[in-house]
Amino acid sequence: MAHDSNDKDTSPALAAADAHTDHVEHPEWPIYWKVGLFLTLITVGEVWAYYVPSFVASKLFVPILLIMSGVKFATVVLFYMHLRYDHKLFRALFTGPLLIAMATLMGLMFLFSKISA
Amino acid sequence: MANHVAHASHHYTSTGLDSKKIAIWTFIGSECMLFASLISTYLIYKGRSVIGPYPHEWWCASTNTTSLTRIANCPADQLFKPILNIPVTSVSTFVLLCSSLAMVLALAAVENRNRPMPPNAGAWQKALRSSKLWLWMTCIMGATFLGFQAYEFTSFVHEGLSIRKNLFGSSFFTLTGFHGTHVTVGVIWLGSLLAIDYKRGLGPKDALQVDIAALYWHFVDVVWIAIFTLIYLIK
Amino acid sequence: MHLRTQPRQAAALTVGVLALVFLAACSGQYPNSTFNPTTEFNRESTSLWNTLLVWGTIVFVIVEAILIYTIWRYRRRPGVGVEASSAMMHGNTTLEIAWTVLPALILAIISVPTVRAIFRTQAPAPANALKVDVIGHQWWWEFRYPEYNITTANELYLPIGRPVAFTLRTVDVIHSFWIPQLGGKRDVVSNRTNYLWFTPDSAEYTVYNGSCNEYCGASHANMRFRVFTVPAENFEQWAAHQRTPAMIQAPAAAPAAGTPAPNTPATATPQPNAAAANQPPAAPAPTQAVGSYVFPRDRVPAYAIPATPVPADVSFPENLVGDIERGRAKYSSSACIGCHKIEGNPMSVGVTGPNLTHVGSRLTIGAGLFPNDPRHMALWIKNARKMKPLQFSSMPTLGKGEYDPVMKTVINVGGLTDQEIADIVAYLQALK
Amino acid sequence: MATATAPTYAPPIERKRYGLMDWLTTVDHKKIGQLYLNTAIFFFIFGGLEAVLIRYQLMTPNGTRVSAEVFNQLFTMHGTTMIFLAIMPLSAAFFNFLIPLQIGARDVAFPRLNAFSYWVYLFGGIFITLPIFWLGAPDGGWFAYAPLNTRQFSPAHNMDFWVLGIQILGVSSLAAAFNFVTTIINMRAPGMTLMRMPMFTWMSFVVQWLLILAFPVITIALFFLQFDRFFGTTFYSLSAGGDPLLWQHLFWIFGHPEVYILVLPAFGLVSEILPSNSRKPLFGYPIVVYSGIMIGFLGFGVWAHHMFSVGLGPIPDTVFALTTMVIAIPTGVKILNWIFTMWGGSLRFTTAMKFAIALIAMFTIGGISGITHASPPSDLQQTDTYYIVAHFHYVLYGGSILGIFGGIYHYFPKIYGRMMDERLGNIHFWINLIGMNLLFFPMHFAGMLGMPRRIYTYDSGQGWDLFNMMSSIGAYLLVVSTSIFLYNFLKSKRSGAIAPENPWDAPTLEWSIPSPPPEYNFAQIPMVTSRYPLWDLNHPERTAQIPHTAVGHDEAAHRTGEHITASGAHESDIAPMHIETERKSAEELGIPMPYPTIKPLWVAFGIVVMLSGLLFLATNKVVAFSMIAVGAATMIFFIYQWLTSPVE
Ligand code: HEA
Ligand code: HEA
Ligand code: CUA
Ligand SMILES: [Cu+2]
Repeated sequence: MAHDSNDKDTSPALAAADAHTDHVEHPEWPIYWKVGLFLTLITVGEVWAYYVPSFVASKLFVPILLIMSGVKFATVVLFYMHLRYDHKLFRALFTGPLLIAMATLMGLMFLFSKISA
Repeated sequence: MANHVAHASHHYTSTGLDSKKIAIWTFIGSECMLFASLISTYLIYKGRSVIGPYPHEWWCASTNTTSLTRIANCPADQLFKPILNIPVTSVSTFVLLCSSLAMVLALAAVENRNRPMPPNAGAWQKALRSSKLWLWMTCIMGATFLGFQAYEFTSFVHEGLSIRKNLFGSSFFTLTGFHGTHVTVGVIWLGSLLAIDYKRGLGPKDALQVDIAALYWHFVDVVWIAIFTLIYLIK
Repeated sequence: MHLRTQPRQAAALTVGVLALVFLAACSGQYPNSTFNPTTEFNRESTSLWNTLLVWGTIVFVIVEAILIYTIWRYRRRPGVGVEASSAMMHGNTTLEIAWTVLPALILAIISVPTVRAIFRTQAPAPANALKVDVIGHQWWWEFRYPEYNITTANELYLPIGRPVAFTLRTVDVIHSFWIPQLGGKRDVVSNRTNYLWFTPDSAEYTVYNGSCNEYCGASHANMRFRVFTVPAENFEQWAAHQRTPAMIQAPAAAPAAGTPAPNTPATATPQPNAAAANQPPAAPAPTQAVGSYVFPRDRVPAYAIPATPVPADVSFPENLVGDIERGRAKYSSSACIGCHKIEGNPMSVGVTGPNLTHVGSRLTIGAGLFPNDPRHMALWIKNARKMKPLQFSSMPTLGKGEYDPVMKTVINVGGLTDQEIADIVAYLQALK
Repeated sequence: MATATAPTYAPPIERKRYGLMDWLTTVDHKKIGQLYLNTAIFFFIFGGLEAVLIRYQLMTPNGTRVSAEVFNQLFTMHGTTMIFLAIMPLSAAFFNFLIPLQIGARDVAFPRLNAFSYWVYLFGGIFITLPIFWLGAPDGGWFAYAPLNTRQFSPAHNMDFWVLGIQILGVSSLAAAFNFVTTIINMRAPGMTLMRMPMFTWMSFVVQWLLILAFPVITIALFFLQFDRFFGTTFYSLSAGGDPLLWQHLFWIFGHPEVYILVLPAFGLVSEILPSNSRKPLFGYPIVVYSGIMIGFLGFGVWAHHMFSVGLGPIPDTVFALTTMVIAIPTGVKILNWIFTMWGGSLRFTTAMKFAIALIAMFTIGGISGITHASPPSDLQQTDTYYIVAHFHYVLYGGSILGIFGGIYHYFPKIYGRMMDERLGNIHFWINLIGMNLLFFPMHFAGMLGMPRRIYTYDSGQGWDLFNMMSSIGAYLLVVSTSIFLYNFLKSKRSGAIAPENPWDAPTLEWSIPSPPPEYNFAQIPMVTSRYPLWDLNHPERTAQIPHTAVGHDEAAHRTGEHITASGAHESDIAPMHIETERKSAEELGIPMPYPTIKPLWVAFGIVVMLSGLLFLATNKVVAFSMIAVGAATMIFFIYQWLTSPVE
């Protein structure tokens, strides 16, 4: 939302070339299948972790799982949702709200002492 | 509308982007808050139910006691096993992931509809150009996911967890139910695209329509990634 | 010229209104003022308030002064065009930084005492504190003194000078416990427990009003209570007396009307209650019961005696003589015992309603809504649901032939006749 | 909206509609704006009358003019009406009417969605308001705390209407918000860069984001309550261990951003009124923009300041106290930038200007009292007393309402093509100003002297009598002033003096076209070169110092496939900044206009019928399910129709 110049439009207007084909080239199968494989592997990793009692017991369990799903989340958003390729405006439209949402969630977790500083 | 090629000269857009695509991203941003609230509620109420059954523990109704392992000397009809069924859900999670892959391939197919097929194109390359195929795949896998969820819900009810039973039941069914509803809408949406595809074929000029549906679909998938970890795996 | 004079009028009029209100506020009696330094809690919040008020006023005066000056100075005058210096035309970085930094400083200044006060007022209560359990009900307050195992309703006795630590709970919806003169309020939250403590060290020997401040349904406005801050020794006497089972004290004069003469401590020969049954309405033999104390009526300030008007459509025959003994019998066999408890009356074991063990010694009934005298109590028993907006689960309409506004029916079977009510009143009033 | 693209459409049937049908089917943002304006003014009067009844009851101690039950419905519906049915739609009226005009667009991004928002609002408003007529209105307070809002403690239908009604109204706000965000991002005229957008559009932009991010939270909280009340879930059930604070947190995570949703549009309007009538650009435009963004952003991190008395513990109290106080900084920046906008100007005291100045003065009072309860220990003596009632009326009435009145006087000529009566406006202003202070200022004292809020009666001798009497008299004064306004509004609509394009000599695009604007707004989309395009033409000296650039112009020309000569090729669709006086029809100009359509109305209707079905769930399953079925069917059918019919 913040645009910090009086005379020059930092809004994406200039970046975009032409109304008729406004989206840039998206990747193809060669990338997509690798991404898919990557996601599958992490998922397998997650489930596997769930079945290792010693690991579940360790205090690494939760953080690691969170990181893994975070990576999956990011991968899908960047590649399948093309945020990596598409207009930077879309990145702003998504990450802004996402951050506020996560901050709110964290705040609630603290307030209900689900996690403590 | 701004995205109607025909009217582009009447509808100058300041970013050169399609209004619908901006709208769908804004909508997705809003959905983030929606699911954040649902997930927060589930986590807040986690372990607060006064009676079972519970997601990860065994529960003995007669004594209202729980443990991570089967409770001995609890009458069989009083013993409730941990509700969440990780193997089944892992499969359905995988199915939903694959549907995302099919979805991007469908979009790619639509975008490349008019590209000349290389002469020596193999069956696979031809398949990659078939938007119908990949839209079908996506729909089917989405439907499969819903099937899994239906199975999950019914079996949970049989195992004694209803949406009225306890805080876990209420927050779990509501959260996953909301997600399921989103998937259902997605399947219908993709179905309508398929219909159009059969009617007149989807080409590059429809890429935006498909792209928008795809964004929605992937977001629903992304939400499930979070749910699977936060609700199912973390004890 | 018409337009030109407007701003001055504006200032004048508004200032006039505010001044008027200020005057009003600075004169007159304010029994529920939040500004009385009666407890350390109150001293904290009051001094904090003063700081905030000072800074707030400074900000207010500065802002409004600049505003009024500007609109007066730069009002349009014929011929005079825009005369802004180029610096003031589009913006002025130094100025803008100034009015970003100055407020920040002011806020920093007020946040220091704020944070200090937060931690002071929420520190754990001192060990020697008097423990009081507060339990909110729709729409009355239950007070328990675990150390003395006393249970009373809508009336708190607090020893002056000793810290008091409240444990706040509710059996139904959220309420909020507040004694404006003694300290900040705390909500009583369903499925949760809250804490609040303060020391009425500089409180007077008097009565304070308390109220419920979280909207809790129909009678939220009628969920009041009274706080009697008394010297420590009187508190002990009161406690000792309240701890004893119900003692029937023959009224000074029949009909059992009115309150006892001021300062006469409740008198009665303490006796096992089995006996109480076959005890004749003994002639009043004023014998001093050791350690018995009730807040002297003549010390009760006017504002603590409710003036709630009695609804037009409930009435009770004047000077209908009630008989204590008959009343006790009737009470013990009627619906009352289902909800009310009277220590020493083996029949009366209900818990959902206020504990009536020493109800005769109380100042008010109906959660601070009516003075506790035979007339109001009779009206209350006859048709509580007309005396105060109530609901299914609360005090029913008991008078025979009375219309129950909640059930929307007329009470016949099981209804009490006026005579029976008078008897019950006589009995309850005697429980000093 | 997975619509198929143009080719699949059935050939559109062009039908002109007249009279009522014209209004029911309009997709013109200006007409929709007018619908919003009039409906919202009606609801303001309605909520005001409820308030006046409140004051009538509280005028004297131990009053018996209304019963406890009715009083509780009155303040609940007063708060709900004012916030959801009066102020938000009044703001929406200006969003609809002004945003496209201010950014030089011919309509919003999704005209039919826009109509939909209005109809949902109208039906939702009627739905939640009706029960007051049989005294069965919601009675849980405007934030309906759990568990009082559950079946166990509110068995009757009252709260059903509230939970469903707010749910419906949320749909309207969200739909509108997506629409306006897209419009502002995507429909700006060439050269209308973000940092050249008029301040009202900027503040609206922030507000749309607040709506988009805050409403989903209340939606969820309401779904929980809905499920609890209708389907027996356990979210707020005491016996199941439900936690009332869950509701409170979810509600205030929405509720605090909501209060900025209520005030920022008014701030925006003031930022338009002050420069025009000071004949001087807005002071420190960029910092006013950033402070607006900051207010919106910080607004998400302060919600628990409504919960200082629930016992969160010292650390949360501290955190939320500090974040709350910080908001004073950006707000103060706004206040002082407004004052210095006037500094050195040549002030013209139109009615609108008076209201704008009054907002600065009055909102500051409310803001400062806000700071006094941002400090928890001090708030513990204030919360849920009349001191709070004083605070939020100074910010809501002294902020939102004054700003909106100002906006109405300022933009009435543009909306209706006629001037409002300034003399009546002047009288309205002064009675209003005195009335509101007499009404709300004494509440500070009543509160600090121990008077709880939401009490239908209070005992005499508590030291509150005088203040309540004053407040009530103030309220009666407001009835007078508001009636004057109402008369002025209706009279001027019919017989006000004809308005020129730019009666206030204002600098922004909406004033460069006829009043009222033609259906297509701009015959030629103006190519903007600075923040104050009209002053560039009329008063270059005022804008001499700000940079002027043709940024984006060539690109626009290229994209629209047109070549603008220096003079501006006049047959082209876009043209250099100019003033349009003559009005042709869209056909003559060959500008495609969206077709009028009734479908959005039916979709809205279907939704409301569907949700109303729930009311009968407990009593009559047949009725319930048939209503739900019919409603859903109507909704789905017309959504399908909508998505498969062309826009223009
Ligand atoms: C338009 C709506 C609006 C606005 C803008 C605000 C603005 C603010 N509000 Fe208000 N508030 C409400 C509407 C609003 N509020 C409502 C409706 C409620 C009650 C809900 C209910 O319970 O029913 C409420 C309740 C409320 C509470 C809860 C009280 C309680 O229930 O116990 C608090 C506590 O912190 C609070 C604080 C603030 C603060 C700090 C601001 C700040 O944003 C104010 C900032 C502005 C200024 C400070 C003035 C200008 C600044 C300067 C001149 C600079 C210098 C100033 C200083 C250095 C102090 N508000
Ligand atoms: C923007 C919002 C807004 C506005 C403008 C107002 C305006 C007013 N409010 Fe409002 N108020 C709230 C929002 C608002 N309020 C909220 C959120 C609450 C909290 C509710 C709760 O606790 O749940 C509240 C609570 C509240 C209370 C506390 C109730 C209680 O706690 O018991 C009171 C009491 O005096 C009050 C009074 C008034 C008055 C007298 C006005 C006046 O300014 C009204 C002025 C308007 C009019 C007088 C209308 C004009 C009438 C006519 C023109 C009639 C003649 C014409 C015809 C018949 C056609 N309000
Ligand atoms: Cu109890 Cu309000
Ligand atoms: Cu707030």
